[in-house]
Amino acid sequence: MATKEMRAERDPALTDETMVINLGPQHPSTHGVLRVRLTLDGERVVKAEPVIGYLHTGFEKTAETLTYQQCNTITDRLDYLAPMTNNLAFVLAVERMMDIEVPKRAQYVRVLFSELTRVASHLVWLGTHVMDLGAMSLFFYCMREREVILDLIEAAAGVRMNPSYFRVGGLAYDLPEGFHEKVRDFLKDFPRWMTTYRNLVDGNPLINERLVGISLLDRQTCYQYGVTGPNMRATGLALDLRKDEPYCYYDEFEFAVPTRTQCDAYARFWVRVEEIYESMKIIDQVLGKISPQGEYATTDRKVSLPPRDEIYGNMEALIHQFKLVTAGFPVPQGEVYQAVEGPRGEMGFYLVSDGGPKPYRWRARTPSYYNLQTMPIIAKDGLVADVITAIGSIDIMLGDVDK
Amino acid sequence: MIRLTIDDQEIEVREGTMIADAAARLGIDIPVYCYHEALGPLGACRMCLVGVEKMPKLATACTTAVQDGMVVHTYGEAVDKGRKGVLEFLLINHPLDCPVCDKGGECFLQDYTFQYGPPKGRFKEPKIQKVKDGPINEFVLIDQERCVLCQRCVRFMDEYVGEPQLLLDGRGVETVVTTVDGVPATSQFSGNVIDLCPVGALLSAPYQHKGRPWNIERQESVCTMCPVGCTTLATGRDGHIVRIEGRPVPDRSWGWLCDRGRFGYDYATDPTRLTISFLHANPEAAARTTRQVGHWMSDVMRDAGPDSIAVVMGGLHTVEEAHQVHAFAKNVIGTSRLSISRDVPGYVPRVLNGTYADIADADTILLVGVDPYEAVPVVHLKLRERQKSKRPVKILAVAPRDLSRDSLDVNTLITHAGQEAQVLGWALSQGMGTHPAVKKLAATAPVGVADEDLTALSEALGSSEHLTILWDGLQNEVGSVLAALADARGEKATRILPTWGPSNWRGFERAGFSADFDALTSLLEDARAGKIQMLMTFGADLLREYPDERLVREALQKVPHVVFEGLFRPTEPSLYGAQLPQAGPGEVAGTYVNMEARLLSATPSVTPPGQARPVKSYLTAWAHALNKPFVADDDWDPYGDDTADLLPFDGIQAKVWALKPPNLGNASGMELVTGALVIENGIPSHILEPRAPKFPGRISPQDAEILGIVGQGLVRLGKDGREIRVPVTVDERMTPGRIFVPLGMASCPVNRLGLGAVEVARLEEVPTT
Amino acid sequence: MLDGVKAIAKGMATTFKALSEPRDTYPYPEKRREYSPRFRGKHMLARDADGHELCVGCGLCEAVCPAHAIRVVAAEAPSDQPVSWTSRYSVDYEVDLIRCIFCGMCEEACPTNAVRLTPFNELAAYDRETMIADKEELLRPAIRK
Amino acid sequence: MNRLDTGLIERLEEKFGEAVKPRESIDFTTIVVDPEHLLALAEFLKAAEGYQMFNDVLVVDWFPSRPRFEVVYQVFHPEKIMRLRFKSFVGENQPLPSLVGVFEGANWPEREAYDLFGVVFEGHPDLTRIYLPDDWEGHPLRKDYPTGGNRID
Amino acid sequence: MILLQTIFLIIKIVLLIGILMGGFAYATLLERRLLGFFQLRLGPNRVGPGGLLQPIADGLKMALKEDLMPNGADPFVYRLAPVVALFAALSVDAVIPFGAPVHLFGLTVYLDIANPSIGLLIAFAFSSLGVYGLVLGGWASQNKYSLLGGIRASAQIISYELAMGLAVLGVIMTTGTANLYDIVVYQHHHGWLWLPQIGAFLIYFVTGIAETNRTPFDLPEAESELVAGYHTEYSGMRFASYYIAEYVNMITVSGLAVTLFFGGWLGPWLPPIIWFFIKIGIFLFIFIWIRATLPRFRYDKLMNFGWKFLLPAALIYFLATALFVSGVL
Repeated sequence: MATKEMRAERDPALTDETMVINLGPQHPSTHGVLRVRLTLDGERVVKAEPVIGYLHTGFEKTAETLTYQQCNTITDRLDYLAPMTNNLAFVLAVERMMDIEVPKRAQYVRVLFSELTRVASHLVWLGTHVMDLGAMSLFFYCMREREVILDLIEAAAGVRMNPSYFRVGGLAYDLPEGFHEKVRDFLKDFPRWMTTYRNLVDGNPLINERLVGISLLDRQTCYQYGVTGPNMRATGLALDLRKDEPYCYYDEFEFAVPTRTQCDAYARFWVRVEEIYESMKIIDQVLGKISPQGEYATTDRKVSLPPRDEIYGNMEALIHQFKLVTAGFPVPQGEVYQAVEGPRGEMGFYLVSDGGPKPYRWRARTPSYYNLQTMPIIAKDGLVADVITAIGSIDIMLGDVDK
Repeated sequence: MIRLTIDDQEIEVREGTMIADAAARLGIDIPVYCYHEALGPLGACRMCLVGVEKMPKLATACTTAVQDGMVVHTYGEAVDKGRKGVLEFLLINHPLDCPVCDKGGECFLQDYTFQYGPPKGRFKEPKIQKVKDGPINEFVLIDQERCVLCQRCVRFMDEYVGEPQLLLDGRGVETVVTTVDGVPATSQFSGNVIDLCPVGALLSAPYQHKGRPWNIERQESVCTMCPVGCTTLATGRDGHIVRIEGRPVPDRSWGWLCDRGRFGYDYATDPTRLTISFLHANPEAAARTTRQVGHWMSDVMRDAGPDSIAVVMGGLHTVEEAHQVHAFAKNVIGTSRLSISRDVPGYVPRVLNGTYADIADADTILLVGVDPYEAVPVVHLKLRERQKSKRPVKILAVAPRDLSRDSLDVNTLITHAGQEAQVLGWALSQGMGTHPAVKKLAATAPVGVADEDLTALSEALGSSEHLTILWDGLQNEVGSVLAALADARGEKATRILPTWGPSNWRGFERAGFSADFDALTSLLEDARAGKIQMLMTFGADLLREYPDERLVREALQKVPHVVFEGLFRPTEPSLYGAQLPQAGPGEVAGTYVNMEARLLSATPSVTPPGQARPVKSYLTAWAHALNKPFVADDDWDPYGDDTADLLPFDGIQAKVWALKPPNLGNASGMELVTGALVIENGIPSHILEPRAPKFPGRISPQDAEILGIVGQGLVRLGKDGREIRVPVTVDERMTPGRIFVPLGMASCPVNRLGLGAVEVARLEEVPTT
Repeated sequence: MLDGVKAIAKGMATTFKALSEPRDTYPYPEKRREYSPRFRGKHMLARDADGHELCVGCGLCEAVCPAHAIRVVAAEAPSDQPVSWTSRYSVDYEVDLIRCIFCGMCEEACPTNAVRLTPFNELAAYDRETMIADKEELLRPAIRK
Repeated sequence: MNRLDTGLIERLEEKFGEAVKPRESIDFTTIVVDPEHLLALAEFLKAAEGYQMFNDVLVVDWFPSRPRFEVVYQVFHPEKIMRLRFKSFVGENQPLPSLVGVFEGANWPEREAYDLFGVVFEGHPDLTRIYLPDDWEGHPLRKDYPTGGNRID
Repeated sequence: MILLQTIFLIIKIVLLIGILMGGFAYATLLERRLLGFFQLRLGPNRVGPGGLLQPIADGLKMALKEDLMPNGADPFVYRLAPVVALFAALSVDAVIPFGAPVHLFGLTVYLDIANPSIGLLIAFAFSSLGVYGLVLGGWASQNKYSLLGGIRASAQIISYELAMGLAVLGVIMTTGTANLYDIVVYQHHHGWLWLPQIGAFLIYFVTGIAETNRTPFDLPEAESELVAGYHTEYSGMRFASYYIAEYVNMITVSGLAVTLFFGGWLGPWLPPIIWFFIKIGIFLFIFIWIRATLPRFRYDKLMNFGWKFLLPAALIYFLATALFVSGVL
């Protein structure tokens, strides 16, 4: 600083020796099309302004033209690494507005997939975050196990990335045969891989020096900006909607809410890693609670489709099928906000219905949007490399940010 | 007034109101199939069950009249159960047709079952088989299996239209709706049963399998087939209009349409439609036509001055387009030779003040020349509704042919062709002869009309408190009489509705054109005299539309550059230097005006075909060629500042002048009588072909005998060396010595001859069409 | 310092061990992964036992498609040569595979069980036209134009 | 699930009087506040009531009724685990005070509301479009914004 | 005689360049395959058996790619930079002996291009030149990422060169010569130097990785931060030049390590030249292994590491060696 002041004394015009550099929108480690306008003094960041909108696809407008059941497919695409929790927030919001009773088994299955999706999402984060730091192999190891989870999702929902498996009223289909065994296999196998991941990062001085004390995000900032999820829990705040506003009978499960108090990238890192272990615990408990086959959606035919054999022979069932798929079900007038704990924080939907079969207003409160807003604070005064760490450690998802 | 409570809401309604209507006023939806406000209560479908306190059983809301202090529940366990039961019964024999049924998605049976019905039916027995896809006529299909026997269609045809061509046949589960003796329904209102049918039993044949509610675009439109201006919903799919439906407007229209308007939408894809522009009927030159017209324009303006360019505006353009053309002609060209294509009787607008409400309010209705059933069909329904209502009404007619028919009782005073003005004038002078305006008419006594008829007419005209007149506009002198009549009747309401179409000229007045009768005639005479170098017609086929074909022909031959812009190929393409395709109704947004002078907005549901463009794009191109600025005033709004949608007519005063005695011609020939026929209004339609009269001419049985025609035949009409051939049919209602030929038919252009006496001879050959 | 070296050594050992792990990728065209029976790939239009098309052109799939990827044009079936099992059939049935999001809602909606999503998922093509699967193509599953 | 802050409405009514009206809601406490008192209410909620965690700002367009925009704010009480929603109704060209001074996180959501609805927030440090290009015309999430557009084949 | 020597020289040059190019090509393949195996993948195996023809395909691809130059770039420097990098990389190998001298046509042919008495210094001199390619390329690209990459490269190489030089000074002191041939001969007689010079070897190896800009010292490239650093804007054969330079540098650093610490071509049973290349291969494997495992340093930590740890450590070790050689210890 001293030299800068000296220079300023000589020629005030020369004080600004900063360089503006566009990190993104096409950049290997912005995880999508994020653009950060960095003002650099050498390699030190003077200012970091995220510029978003490159992935804006107008989901909120599109949703207003779709029926509630169709909207589900849009929620998949918000945070496409954790589609199931998006689905969940949306269907819970609609169910709350319509006051539908969903079979308990379906709710448990929702818990199961929410947690699987959380593990998958955290695995992607772990892999990419460490890859941003320069270590390559962990990414592939993480992908390997994520693949197993995606296979599980595929077995149940039919696709891997955008399942739309949860529907208003329950699930789209029942669990496939042998699903429990597959999940058990995964649970049996996965801890070994967790050890592998930890072996690569635990205590590694190169990783530690990249994370410890970097991109500080304190609790007040979290309050100010509405930062939620692991980022907030890394400030020592044990807030978790699964515990605090339990949905889908989450209060019946035993799990801890991992927290750290250092507020830095290192704390966030370990909160997430520990969350994976907690999710595994929940998955293990769910498996004990649900039967392999059974009720998977409400039998209220004004909401969920009639069984296929009825459609072929029963006039009433055919009419209900016809109306449900072409017009959708009407949702009573009103507004509701329903949030769930997604892997990235509070994933909420604010829905306004005018009584019709399509949402009047469909607002997704996507966690990454609010988390990314803290970018100028957490990236300030770091190095260029710390900006990368910051982006990785707040775990943003551009589909989530840009909607 | 009666106070009652429906679902905890109190309402006060008139005595005799049904619960269903009272609930509807509160915005409470009561499901019902059979009830329609225009048709009255029946109670056939039992769908509208409601609970009424102190009544032991559920009551049908559509047949139960309100009573003071009534407490009605439209939901609750009993009501739900009742509705579930009714729906389950309705669906016992309903086929599993939703996927193949055209009504799917717009079907009340589906809607109510989804809203109120059981999720699953308990009946597993085989369903009763009935006729599927049977025809009612060329346009309407019936699927008897789907019918819920609400009888709306039967009652509509029987009671409302007065043409009982549908009936209920059979007993019990075998009951079906069918046509009388299996004869196809001929009523020109048959299409309305499609709109009326709450389920998928009656379906439009041309629309069959064409679209679904989710893949079509339905836009509010206006029917431009005749001057009634029915409000419609146009359904577009994949760039074509595939369906027209009636659009009810509260307090104004039930949304009935005639079959002409409902099924005549395929003109847009007709092979005679102009879709590319031509130079001298030469398709090769299509690409540069618009530019070439601009060059002509610039040459003419340079060599002969702007005033040698004349612009004629036709009726199928929107008022906004007329405004643009007017602005272009005035500001860019600078010509004063502007005209509207129809021979608008410029002296009457002051009194053309009627609305459809005047039909409902009138105590006397006078038809001058016009046959509403043929020319303005939906007005016929209005007349019939008026006649059926409790208050008495007299429907009189002064026309050269009998206008009474089974469905409408009209007391016709049959005159000679062209004699209507004289008859009316004389009747007027009989009763109100002292009034200066009537004196000015100087009417003379007509020949061949019974005195007592004249006296009766005179009395009716004088004594009526609310007189509504429908006028076909064929004889200009009638305007003078009507003006005098309105003047003489003073404070008593005299309402006149013009039934000639297209009626957009009234909007063109607002757009800047002057509604002056002589303008077009003098323009054509100027053209014949060689004073005009360039004539541009927008949406007007003068050769077909103008009353004097010879004048038009001679004028067009004289003008070096004739530019035609229109929907269809002109009658004689060789007369036109350039032809440009027009974007027609349903393809442009804009405002149309109906015979009430009401402004009606239409939204396009499809885009124009081929090279057809809105007029604005041509004007812009020409202005570019002329190197002059042209800014189309897109913000111009025909509604003006006031929100009323009826055009005021303040600018032009009614004129009364002395009547000339009519030229009734020599006694040797027959009298040519003509009139508008909506089915033959010059707009082609493939769908409607079965409906188009093969023998449009009509003669009396006596004349047929003289000419040796049995049933149908072909005659030649001649006058002053000009002749047309007309296939004729024998019509009991024709008066001997008269032959009726519809207006505006391309195959027998009656404007080649003009009205009055013609020589008639039978031709041996029978036309093959 | 020593801990760090130890951690790095542990990491190195981990990656070295990975050399002996089974490979997790396939040499794709020769060896393919198995898809779940529920996998939602390209659409097909099924026929019944007599070879008649099951599709009646009702358009429910078109209505339910959140991506507006399906276009159905229905028509009256010629009575002499039945195409579908009933009087109505689809003249034109197009799935725009570019727009399609493979949500499977068409399959759920179909009241005649005609639309089915097959596990076939090799959809790449060089132009947009090829990506619009027409009826002919859909009647023969797993075949590209 | 529905935790209601007992006595909050009374305290608010005591402080703001008529400017604050409770609104029935199926999820959590909802109040409607006059635009003039919005800023004061937000400050009060944050400082005195402990609703210090920002949650969301969003807009609902009730076109064609007037005033057309319903601007909804949601805040969170991190100790009591309670949510609160307060909203204001504004017309098309009526500015609303920006809450960035109270909750910094309102920055982007307010920009978003401006971008997609055209609601103007007075005192916002950088009220520019956030999702759409700066030269975009119109506000797409408005109910009267034309949809459909051209089909791209 | 001179003619024959000249012919041999030319043959040797051609051979060396051929070997280096082939080495480079297959080093890339080795790296990609190995990385694949470290990461549970298969790596490139489509072109030829086991992917053996992949380098040829890559070469063709590179040769056929469009040569792009950004607007505003300095055309001369932009074109010069990759050439400098490649030239420097190739030149170093001139002094490294590949194997024991062979006797042909009555001549003793040394398996190196040149055998100056200060071979090691020449090697260092040329390898230091390489950084110019990076800096110039980064500067001339008219790209901020490249500029940052170039600056990082210069700072990093200067920082690590010192420690590296100090590390090999121990070898020179021990052997008493800077002639690489003689160093190998010394090891033939006195045993390989890696054990006595273990500290120097470790420092040399770490700095060697840094010199070649490999993970975890790949800051000038830093894929995830600077996109591709100094060669962000390069394409086609110019990019290939940098690519070749990097791999040739790897081979060179390995070759020097083998020569200085692992007895060069020495080894039982197999012909010396094979031994030499086996040893280089082992080093390459370690390079790749490290790349598969470790994350990247942060820039400031890297400088700290270089100046605050490696340099003092090298100095201490150098001092210890000096004392040992001089017999004090």
